[in-house]
Amino acid sequence: MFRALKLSGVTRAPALLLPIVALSSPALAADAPPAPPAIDTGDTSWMLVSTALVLMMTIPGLALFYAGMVRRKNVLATLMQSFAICCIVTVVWMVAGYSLAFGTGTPYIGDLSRVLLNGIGAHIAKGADIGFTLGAGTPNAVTMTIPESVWMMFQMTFAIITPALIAGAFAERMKFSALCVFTILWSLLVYSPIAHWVWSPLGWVAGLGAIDFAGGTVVHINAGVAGLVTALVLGKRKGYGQDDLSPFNLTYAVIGASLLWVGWFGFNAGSAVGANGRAGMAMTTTQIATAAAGLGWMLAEWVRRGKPTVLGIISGAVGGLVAITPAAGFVLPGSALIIGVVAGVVCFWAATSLKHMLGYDDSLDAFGVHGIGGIIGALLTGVFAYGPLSATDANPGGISGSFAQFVSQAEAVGITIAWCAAASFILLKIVDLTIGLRVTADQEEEGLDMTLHGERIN
Amino acid sequence: MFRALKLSGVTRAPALLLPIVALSSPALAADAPPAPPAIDTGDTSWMLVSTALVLMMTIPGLALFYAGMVRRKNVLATLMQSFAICCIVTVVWMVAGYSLAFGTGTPYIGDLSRVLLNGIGAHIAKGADIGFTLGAGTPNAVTMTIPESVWMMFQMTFAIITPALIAGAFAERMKFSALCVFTILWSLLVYSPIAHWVWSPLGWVAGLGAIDFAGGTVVHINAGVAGLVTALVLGKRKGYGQDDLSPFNLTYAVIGASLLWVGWFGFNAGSAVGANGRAGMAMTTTQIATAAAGLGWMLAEWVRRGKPTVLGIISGAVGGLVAITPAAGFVLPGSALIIGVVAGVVCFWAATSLKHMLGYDDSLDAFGVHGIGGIIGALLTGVFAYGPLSATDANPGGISGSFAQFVSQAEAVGITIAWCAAASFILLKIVDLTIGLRVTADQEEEGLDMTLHGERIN
Amino acid sequence: MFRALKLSGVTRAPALLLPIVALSSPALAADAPPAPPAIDTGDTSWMLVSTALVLMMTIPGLALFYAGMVRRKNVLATLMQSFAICCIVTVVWMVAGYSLAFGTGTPYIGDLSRVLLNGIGAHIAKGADIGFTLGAGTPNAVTMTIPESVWMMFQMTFAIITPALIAGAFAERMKFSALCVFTILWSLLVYSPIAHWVWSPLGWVAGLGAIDFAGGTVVHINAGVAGLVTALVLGKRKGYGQDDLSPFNLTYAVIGASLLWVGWFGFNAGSAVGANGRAGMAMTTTQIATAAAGLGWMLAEWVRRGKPTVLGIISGAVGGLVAITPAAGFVLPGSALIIGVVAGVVCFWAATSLKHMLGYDDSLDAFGVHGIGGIIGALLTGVFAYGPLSATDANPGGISGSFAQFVSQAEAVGITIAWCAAASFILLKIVDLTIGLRVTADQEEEGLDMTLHGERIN
Amino acid sequence: MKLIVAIIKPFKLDDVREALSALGVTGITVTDVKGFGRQKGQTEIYRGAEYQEHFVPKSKLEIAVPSDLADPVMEAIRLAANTGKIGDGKIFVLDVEQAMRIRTGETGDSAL
Amino acid sequence: MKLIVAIIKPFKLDDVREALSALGVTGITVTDVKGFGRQKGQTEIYRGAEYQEHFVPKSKLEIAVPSDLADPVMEAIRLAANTGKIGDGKIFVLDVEQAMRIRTGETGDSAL
Amino acid sequence: MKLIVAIIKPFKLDDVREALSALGVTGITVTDVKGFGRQKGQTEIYRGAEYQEHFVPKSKLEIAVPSDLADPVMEAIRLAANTGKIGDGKIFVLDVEQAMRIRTGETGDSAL
Ligand SMILES: Nc1ncnc2c1ncn2[C@@H]1O[C@H](COP(=O)(O)OP(=O)(O)O)[C@@H](O)[C@H]1O
Ligand SMILES: Nc1ncnc2c1ncn2[C@@H]1O[C@H](COP(=O)(O)OP(=O)(O)O)[C@@H](O)[C@H]1O
Ligand SMILES: Nc1ncnc2c1ncn2[C@@H]1O[C@H](COP(=O)(O)OP(=O)(O)O)[C@@H](O)[C@H]1O
Repeated sequence: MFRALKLSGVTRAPALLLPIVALSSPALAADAPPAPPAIDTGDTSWMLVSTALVLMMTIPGLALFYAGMVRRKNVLATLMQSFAICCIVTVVWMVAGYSLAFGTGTPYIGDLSRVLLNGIGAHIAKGADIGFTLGAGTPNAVTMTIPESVWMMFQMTFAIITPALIAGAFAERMKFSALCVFTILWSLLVYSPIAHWVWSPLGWVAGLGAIDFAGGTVVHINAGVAGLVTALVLGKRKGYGQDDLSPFNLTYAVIGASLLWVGWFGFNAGSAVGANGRAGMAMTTTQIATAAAGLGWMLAEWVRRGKPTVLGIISGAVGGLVAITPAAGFVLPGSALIIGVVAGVVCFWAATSLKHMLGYDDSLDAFGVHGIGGIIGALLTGVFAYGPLSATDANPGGISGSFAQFVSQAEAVGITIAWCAAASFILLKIVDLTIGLRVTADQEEEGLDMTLHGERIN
Repeated sequence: MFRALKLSGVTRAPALLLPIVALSSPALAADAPPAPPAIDTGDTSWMLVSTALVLMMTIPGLALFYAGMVRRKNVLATLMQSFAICCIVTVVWMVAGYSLAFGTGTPYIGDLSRVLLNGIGAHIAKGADIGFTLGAGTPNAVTMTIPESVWMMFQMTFAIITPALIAGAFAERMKFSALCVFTILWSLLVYSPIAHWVWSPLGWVAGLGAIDFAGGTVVHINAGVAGLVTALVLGKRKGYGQDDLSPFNLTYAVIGASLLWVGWFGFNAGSAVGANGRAGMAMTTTQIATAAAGLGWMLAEWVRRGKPTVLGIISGAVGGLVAITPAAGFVLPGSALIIGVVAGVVCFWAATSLKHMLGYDDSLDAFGVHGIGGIIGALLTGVFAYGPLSATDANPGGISGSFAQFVSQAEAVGITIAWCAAASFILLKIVDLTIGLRVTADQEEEGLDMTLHGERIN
Repeated sequence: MFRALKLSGVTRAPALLLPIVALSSPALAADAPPAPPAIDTGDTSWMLVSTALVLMMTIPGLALFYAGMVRRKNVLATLMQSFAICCIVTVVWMVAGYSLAFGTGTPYIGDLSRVLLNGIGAHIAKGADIGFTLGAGTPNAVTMTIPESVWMMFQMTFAIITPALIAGAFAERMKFSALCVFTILWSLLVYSPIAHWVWSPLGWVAGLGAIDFAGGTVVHINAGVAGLVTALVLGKRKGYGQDDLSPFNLTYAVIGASLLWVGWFGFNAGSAVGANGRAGMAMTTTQIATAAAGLGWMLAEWVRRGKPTVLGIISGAVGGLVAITPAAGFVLPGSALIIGVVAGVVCFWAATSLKHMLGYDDSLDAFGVHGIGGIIGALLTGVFAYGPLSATDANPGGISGSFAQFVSQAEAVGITIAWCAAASFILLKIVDLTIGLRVTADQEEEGLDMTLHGERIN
Repeated sequence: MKLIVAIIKPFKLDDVREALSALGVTGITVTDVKGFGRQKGQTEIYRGAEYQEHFVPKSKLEIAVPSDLADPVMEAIRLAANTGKIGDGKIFVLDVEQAMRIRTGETGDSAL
Repeated sequence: MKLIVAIIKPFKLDDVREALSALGVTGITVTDVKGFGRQKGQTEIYRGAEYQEHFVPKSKLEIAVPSDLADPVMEAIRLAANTGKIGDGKIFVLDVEQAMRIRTGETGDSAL
Repeated sequence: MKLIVAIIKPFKLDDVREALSALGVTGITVTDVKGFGRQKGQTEIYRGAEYQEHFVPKSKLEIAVPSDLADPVMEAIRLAANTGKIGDGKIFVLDVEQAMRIRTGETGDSAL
């Protein structure tokens, strides 16, 4: 009975957690409550590193990627957005976000057991360490070989980067105070719930059978859609389509994209939650899809515009990183290549054609790259998933691509879009009505660096 | 007897080493000399990474953090300072510094057994590896699960960053030749002795009962005080308080601060000397204190000056990193939050008010951020230390905050300040009298890039 | 018999693989085919990290190092070169390069068993992982404690950086389309074969007895020589020796060199293929040689030109990194110091005197630093190798420096130079005759950023 | 011939360029400058050190025109660059004695 | 009206601005320029390639003033910018035929 | 005295400087400027947004010379800066009423 439950639990649990379940299943299969599991230093080492890598994705990675695409007068303000979001979400996550996302709770939301990270240090037992059990006490519990503090930190870096990604959509025109308030609200009311639905072993979206290796829905579709809504609510930048809004210094964007790439190894290979073959495979597919997408965008641009651009190749690479995220641990290298090429070409089209057709000003293409790339990846994961990569003793077939899986993926995508769009819209309106979302026309003209922060690049 | 000695040894040893002691205590407790311990690949992996992360803190982290705050004409010279210090200290450490700091020796100084790293490779025994024993042969010996070469390298990166931090105080006006000579002398005569006092299991300051998880005294107070002395001896920059000394490009400072943050995970979580729960907790408190301090400074500035600045939030974050350093593995997340907020606000006050009140020109606030932040952290560690986090079988209570502990902390702070200030002053005077400390007025005006190095940013 | 064969296999195998052989030799020595070895999570963790570090060396490390040395009008194009090469080689390696280099095959070339990475995921066996055996089925087979996907990824990052290094020689004047085609051809026809000769356990150059810890020949001499040939075939930049070709912003170069240094820990210490004492020693020698070489170049310049420059110290450091690469795991710290000083001074001479004497325009000294540094390192490895560091049960003497070893090293150097020079020359001529190698004079004058990519730094 | 020197707000540059093109002006030389005038700069604060920035970024245009075009050009600039707010800038007219096109050696009005 | 064009050492800019403000000058336009003159540039060396930098950084000030202020302004600049060392710079005086304030359309001296 | 204002292609700067030095000119002030003229700028594309860059980078030289040197200087610039291609630039000559060397207070031709 337990086995059967377990089995279905495995099928439905976020794929992210599969290998751990597998590794620990002999212990779990026993009737008696298992002894507290020990940590594995190799796995813990890799997860500590992955945490550092994912933090590096936001600061300085994303900060530079975005700052490199704005005009000189907004470079520092754009850096400030990523850095401040990093600080704010850290505190929000510590106060309540982690508990809401990963506390056991119900299928719809976690609980308050870890508010202020209460008890997070309990895994240290006189110099030895206990591995973390996610959803402890439920039949779907997942036991890990790393301590809870490391799991919490790893997840924190995901919670940080998601709102920071949104900032690409409202660059060069949002009030800093509005950004602060919106970030707090959005993190608690949009990010934490969706993370719980998808990644908690009892989350209701996980229960629908969708798989998401490292956060295609929770992070990228979520951020992309919130970005789109923000761009629509805020309206276009002054001079959009007329003035020269060209980037000040793409060097920063190249550094940023490169650090995103390197850091993404922590994001994707780290989502194996251990230093094992699955991490190696996730790193492999990540590398291949990213390269393929960079080349895809570059070639599409070369054909369509006559020149390959550096902004193009790095944008494509980021699109590829996004698209492979939900698939990384489930697909073979050949599939990664296809996912990458598709992501590169389609994101190119989204950022250069779709955006102009629809007429919104998503300044740095948070939606065009993260939203679209995330959707491509989530759907293609349902097509290309290769069973043996996620096969375990308990689930010897693993998860394979199929029409049914594709439908599950589409459901998860739809749910994420719907909740995120609606909640983001309401939050933005609240902030707008209270403290106002957008800077004044004069501030926008003079630049946010001087007017909001009193600083500038000399 | 051995146990008793061991126990008191534990209480007084640098907390940094506690978990290792714990892990290896069964072996140590035996009467016969223990068999040479094997290394743990997971722990070794994490320490290799931590070494890389701490090196990244200096180059390019600190180099950029500082270079982003100077005027255009001094950017390259400021980068040069960090880079050259990195090279110089590497050689100094290899020749004698490591041996003086971590050779067994006496409570006051190490020995010469590791001069030129003599014997450092002996841990490789036909393809297998022996873990390092610090203070081998003494009753307080601490056995590690990593090879000595890794321990030596990890410590080298600390020895590198400390003098590099001082450079913030004398930016834009010190002769490069003076910097080279001062670095060599200071590293041997100030850094190595203090490191031995605090971190050697027989060091006399460790024996006073003070705890310092990752170097609040040895690194930050030490560098901050040396910086203050240097700023006083050198005098103010030309035009200080009158001319526009505003930073050329704060983008560099933001990259630098971000890499400091990421790299600090190696500094603090690496000071657990293993990939374990204590490393996870140290990473957690580091993240929280840093974010809180960034927000603390930013909000203080917003209230006091009307605008939040990017230089402010990154300075606060660095202040938080400094303050949590001695505390990282000893305190709970809630305490880290408090330490962070206090550090952010007090460092803001130190860098913006205290400095002007006292009238010295600590160009980039080496003292205001590292000195003050380090003192806050060292003292609050004595308040907030939470016993169970450092509890072991041998010392089941762990180290808890108490008035007595606070006093011990204050003693260690006082000793560090006294020795560092006196020795730094004497060394500076010697250098001044021999080769001169300060560039000429013309060189200062034209900028150090061109006049000292014959290069410039185009 | 097997043992004897094994032994000679060890003596001749690329030193890179020695420790692994040692660790696994008991299993291998058995008569029956050994059970598939398990992976070690600590080793796997370190190799995952090393892979990320080596990728970071190319993007953004090398990209910035090079971009910081060109004129403003070519900064983005130079970044583009590294980034595009990273994407292109990823795909080439996945399609055939890895299989040609590390498939068992013959002493001269690998096989096609891993084309499109066919079978690369087979190491994942229901949640557990099998360690990789290089040269499986041959008597020289080398068994590792990491899964094949990690080995393949680690090696991919080497395959990426090598052609990216060449770009330093042709900066500011090569057509982007030519670069793309040349990279594909060179990677398949020069890099993969040489990697096989030197690093496959059956490679014929390995069989000559030369040792190369982390790629002095395969990576650095190879790239340096290809760079020299390219510089000669392309001719000098317009205005070379007359116009002001001085760097736009050396800040980028300092960031780049720093990240190269940090990332090189993955390159060299990662070449121990495990988190062990040998990795620690390789990290130690890397650090010391790099610092010594930085100081060596700086002091030579100070004496000869009157000023120490930041471009000098970073160039020296890179020269030291190159020179220690083949030696890293074989030499003691004192030898590393000597290798570093020699590399710093000789590379200074090569880049500042030799180049001008011979009159080629190796824009960013790909040959002067990587070619010369690599040769110094390869030869001195034969002088300074210290036996006990590579001693194993099977080969208790390890590999020691000797005249015979020096000759073996020289042979390997000569073979690499000969093949690389000839093949590179032919490939360049083919590309020149078909699509053309060099931009037009007008394009060169206006800058590659605008003319090739339609972008620029504002 | 006259040399019209106009100091304007940077973001008005495109408007002015278009207005002048419409008038038939075929050449403009633009410089990024810093202006000190009635419009005051801002206070910047770096770690508590206040820097009164006295200068604000401006664009300087130099346009050589045949003498009869001087007045219409001035008027066109005024109309295009005007925001009605302080700091809009100035126009100065200087006399040009001679002009030459480097490419052809032409001189006088035809060199413009 | 006159246009005073002064090329000075960059670090003297604040002194000159203050001296001119004291004289009642209400507007200055400043450009970062590179000067070639008696003061020689430096030799830069990048990996052994020597670049003789012939130019040194200077600040160029342009100040339009009523004709009668031209001499006092020149004098004030001279006093404030003088260091006695080579490279102190030059002052040139040009005639301005017309001036206009963009914001108001005022012309002549009152436009300054 | 005359002020020769020349707008040239940036990469011709060194040639022109040498040509002028040969003529005995002892001072030049150079500004990086953006030019709009017959030579059109390029189209830049950033993520599908096309920006027509109307301006091309140019160098502006200002050279004050005794009146009799004006013509030879113009000629020398023309010869040195000419590539025969569009965008080579212009030379304008303005009258200078007065000149002063800040270091010495010398005025007139001897100030140059
Ligand atoms: N007398 C002057 N000489 C030279 N430039 C001037 C003069 N007066 C103003 N300017 C330039 O014009 C700009 C705008 O002048 P300002 O006095 O701020 O506004 P407004 O012209 O609207 O009164 C200044 O920033 C400065 O660059
Ligand atoms: N004839 C000139 N025309 C234009 N600018 C000049 C002229 N002579 C000098 N300058 C400018 O004045 C600056 C200072 O001149 P320089 O000859 O170096 O010193 P000094 O004026 O003290 O003799 C030069 O760098 C240049 O910018
Ligand atoms: N009437 C003008 N006034 C001011 N500057 C001009 C004028 N005409 C041209 N220029 C400057 O000269 C440069 C070259 O002019 P352009 O018309 O492109 O080429 P050409 O002089 O060869 O016909 C322009 O980029 C601009 O900077």
